[in-house]
Amino acid sequence: MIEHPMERRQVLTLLGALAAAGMVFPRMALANWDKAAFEARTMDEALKALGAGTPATGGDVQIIASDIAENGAVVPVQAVSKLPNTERIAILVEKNPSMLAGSFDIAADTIPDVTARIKMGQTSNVHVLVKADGKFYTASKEIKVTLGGCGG
Amino acid sequence: MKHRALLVAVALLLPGGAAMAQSGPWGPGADDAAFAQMLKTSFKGRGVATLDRLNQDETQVFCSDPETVYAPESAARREEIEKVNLASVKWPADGVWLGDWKEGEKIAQSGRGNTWTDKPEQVNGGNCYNCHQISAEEISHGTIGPSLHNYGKLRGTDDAVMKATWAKIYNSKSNNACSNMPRAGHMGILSEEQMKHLMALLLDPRSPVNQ
Amino acid sequence: MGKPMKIRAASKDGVTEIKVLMNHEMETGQRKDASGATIPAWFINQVTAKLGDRTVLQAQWGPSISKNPFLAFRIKGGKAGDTVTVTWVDNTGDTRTDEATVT
Amino acid sequence: MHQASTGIAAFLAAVAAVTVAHAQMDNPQAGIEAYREALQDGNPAELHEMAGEELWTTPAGPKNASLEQCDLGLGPGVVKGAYARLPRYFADTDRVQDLESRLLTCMETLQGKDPKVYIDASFTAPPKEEMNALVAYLSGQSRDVAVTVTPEHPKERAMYELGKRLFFFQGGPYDFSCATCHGQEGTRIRMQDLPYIPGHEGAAAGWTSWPAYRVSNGQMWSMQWRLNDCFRQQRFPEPIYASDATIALSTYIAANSNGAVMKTPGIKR
Repeated sequence: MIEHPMERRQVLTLLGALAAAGMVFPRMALANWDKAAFEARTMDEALKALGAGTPATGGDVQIIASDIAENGAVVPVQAVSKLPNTERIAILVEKNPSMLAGSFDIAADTIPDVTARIKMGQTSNVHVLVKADGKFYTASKEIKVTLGGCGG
Repeated sequence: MKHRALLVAVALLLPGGAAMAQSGPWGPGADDAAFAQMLKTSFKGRGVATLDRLNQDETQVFCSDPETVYAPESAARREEIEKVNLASVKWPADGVWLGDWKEGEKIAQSGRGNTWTDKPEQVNGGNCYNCHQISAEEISHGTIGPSLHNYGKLRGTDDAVMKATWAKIYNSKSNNACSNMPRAGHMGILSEEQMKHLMALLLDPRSPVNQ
Repeated sequence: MGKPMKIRAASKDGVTEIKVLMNHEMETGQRKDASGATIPAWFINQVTAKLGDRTVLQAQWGPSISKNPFLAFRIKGGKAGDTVTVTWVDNTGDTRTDEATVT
Repeated sequence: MHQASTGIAAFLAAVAAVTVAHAQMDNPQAGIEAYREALQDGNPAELHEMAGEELWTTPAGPKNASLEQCDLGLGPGVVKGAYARLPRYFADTDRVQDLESRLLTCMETLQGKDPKVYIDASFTAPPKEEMNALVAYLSGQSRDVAVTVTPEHPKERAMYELGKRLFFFQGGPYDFSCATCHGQEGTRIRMQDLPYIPGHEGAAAGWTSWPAYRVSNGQMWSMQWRLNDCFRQQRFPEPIYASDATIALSTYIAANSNGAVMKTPGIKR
């Protein structure tokens, strides 16, 4: 699917239309979900499933997040790419059971700058993976998850 | 429930009582009768948190009036309260002060126990990190109490230090009548063994607290 | 059918900023309830955002996205009065579509 | 521009470098502040505000009436700014009421509902979900409005004094009172700053940011829920929902914060 973004996009559009009409069955809803990537248990596996064997590092990909998360249940992460023709942005949490938190397909007029909130079970490196012009790039940051409140 | 032995069923909840004769700084409408009536209609027992927890002992009565607690004329009363609390301290039966600092760290980290959502068999935590810095690695620590980092390194480990530390953990009010710290031994929050582990966390030279 | 989303879309200097709050539990499938039984996984796994008829963002999500997901992004173009449509589908096949007008 | 990578090893090495840089955080508090700031945009409490508005305007109960004619102190149906003036004395009930106890009155008189169902339900049960949503909506209608709680009526004065006395009242196996944690300036529990409630600034920090969405469990907490959980952690018995003790404490906190600007509903750890 990654090799054929346009086809994929058309399929998804159709799916969206079906969904809007309330006609999507559970199995269909899962059909376009990149199971292998979401179920990857190691970074190597996850990168491979996403088609990104050897991402490059550099300043054109940014991960913006606080150094510390007061609560791992909600960790705001902004993923930014300054690379031309950015097609896709993914957020990965190294120490989560399911490393891939989400991936975002960026349309031509969409600015590759996406903010989402992720769960983190513990302090971990968080990676932003960008696909642009068919190549992969990454940026990483360690986010510390603290124990809050009196209960723990 | 042996820690209840010292509890005085305060006049607060009983009409005609005299323990709260001086009403403190409370303004109109908040006299003893009105306050007792409010408590009576506003709380219900749930789980381990039974209604008798609103019956104050003499330490709690004294410490609930912020205007008089630190007033110069209260000095003698403060000393009395400290004496009563010191008298409650039970020293380790086998004369051994220190347990295992690793266990102590776990107890210091845990804030569990004694709430209405806790089961009676719940092993209580010490709540220590909620208020104190202890081991330097734990950055998520409170500041209500003083830092305990390097506790043993700064004070040494002679018998006087051991004794004072034990008394503080067992009954914090033994040297400070209205300390914010719970009376872990006196109120039955922690067992003797657990308190020994906390002693080790603070005083064992191998504990990260003293590294 | 899921509960309503809150969508905000504002256009400024030729860029439209879209912010979406979705109402969803996002259960990981790894938590246990009080009786020790595993709470089944239940999470949004696909999101599609459109400006007018044009698809501007498609996302695939796993259970590591937080409960009541928040998503913010910007697109070139768009003007006051345009319609933004967001649709999510979850792993049980449930779906929800909501619209907002660009301000 | 970007350095070329020679494979996974280079990738992991880069990650390791990042890790080291961030392990040297010397200012955890700044990191926490940045985190809290990032949460402000996109508060899921808005979802509860939407649900609350619907509950407010939808006919329900044996009398099949909405709550739109409820008098929150500024006259029947006036919601703008009403929350910022609570708790206050209401002549029709001859009581000082906070928002939640007042809502119970309106549900009973306008809709014919039994308040006991709402009082006894746990905070996560459907009747309380309704209360929490209503509170989210109504507190949102006082966002950016200055708190005006100045006890003047004798019953308001008494509630304030009772609240103050309860604030310092120690009990339970841990000897805790509200003041144990909220009676000194500039302290915290773990990483949580503790507002000093007897002072204006601390009272305002607390009062103007609740009710709030809590990210730790994704729940919308009303002020009653907030106070209930304080007493739980104090190891006290449970305060009854909308009881005088809870209203007295709210009166004490609200009056101490008088003049501060409401930022409700808030978002919290």
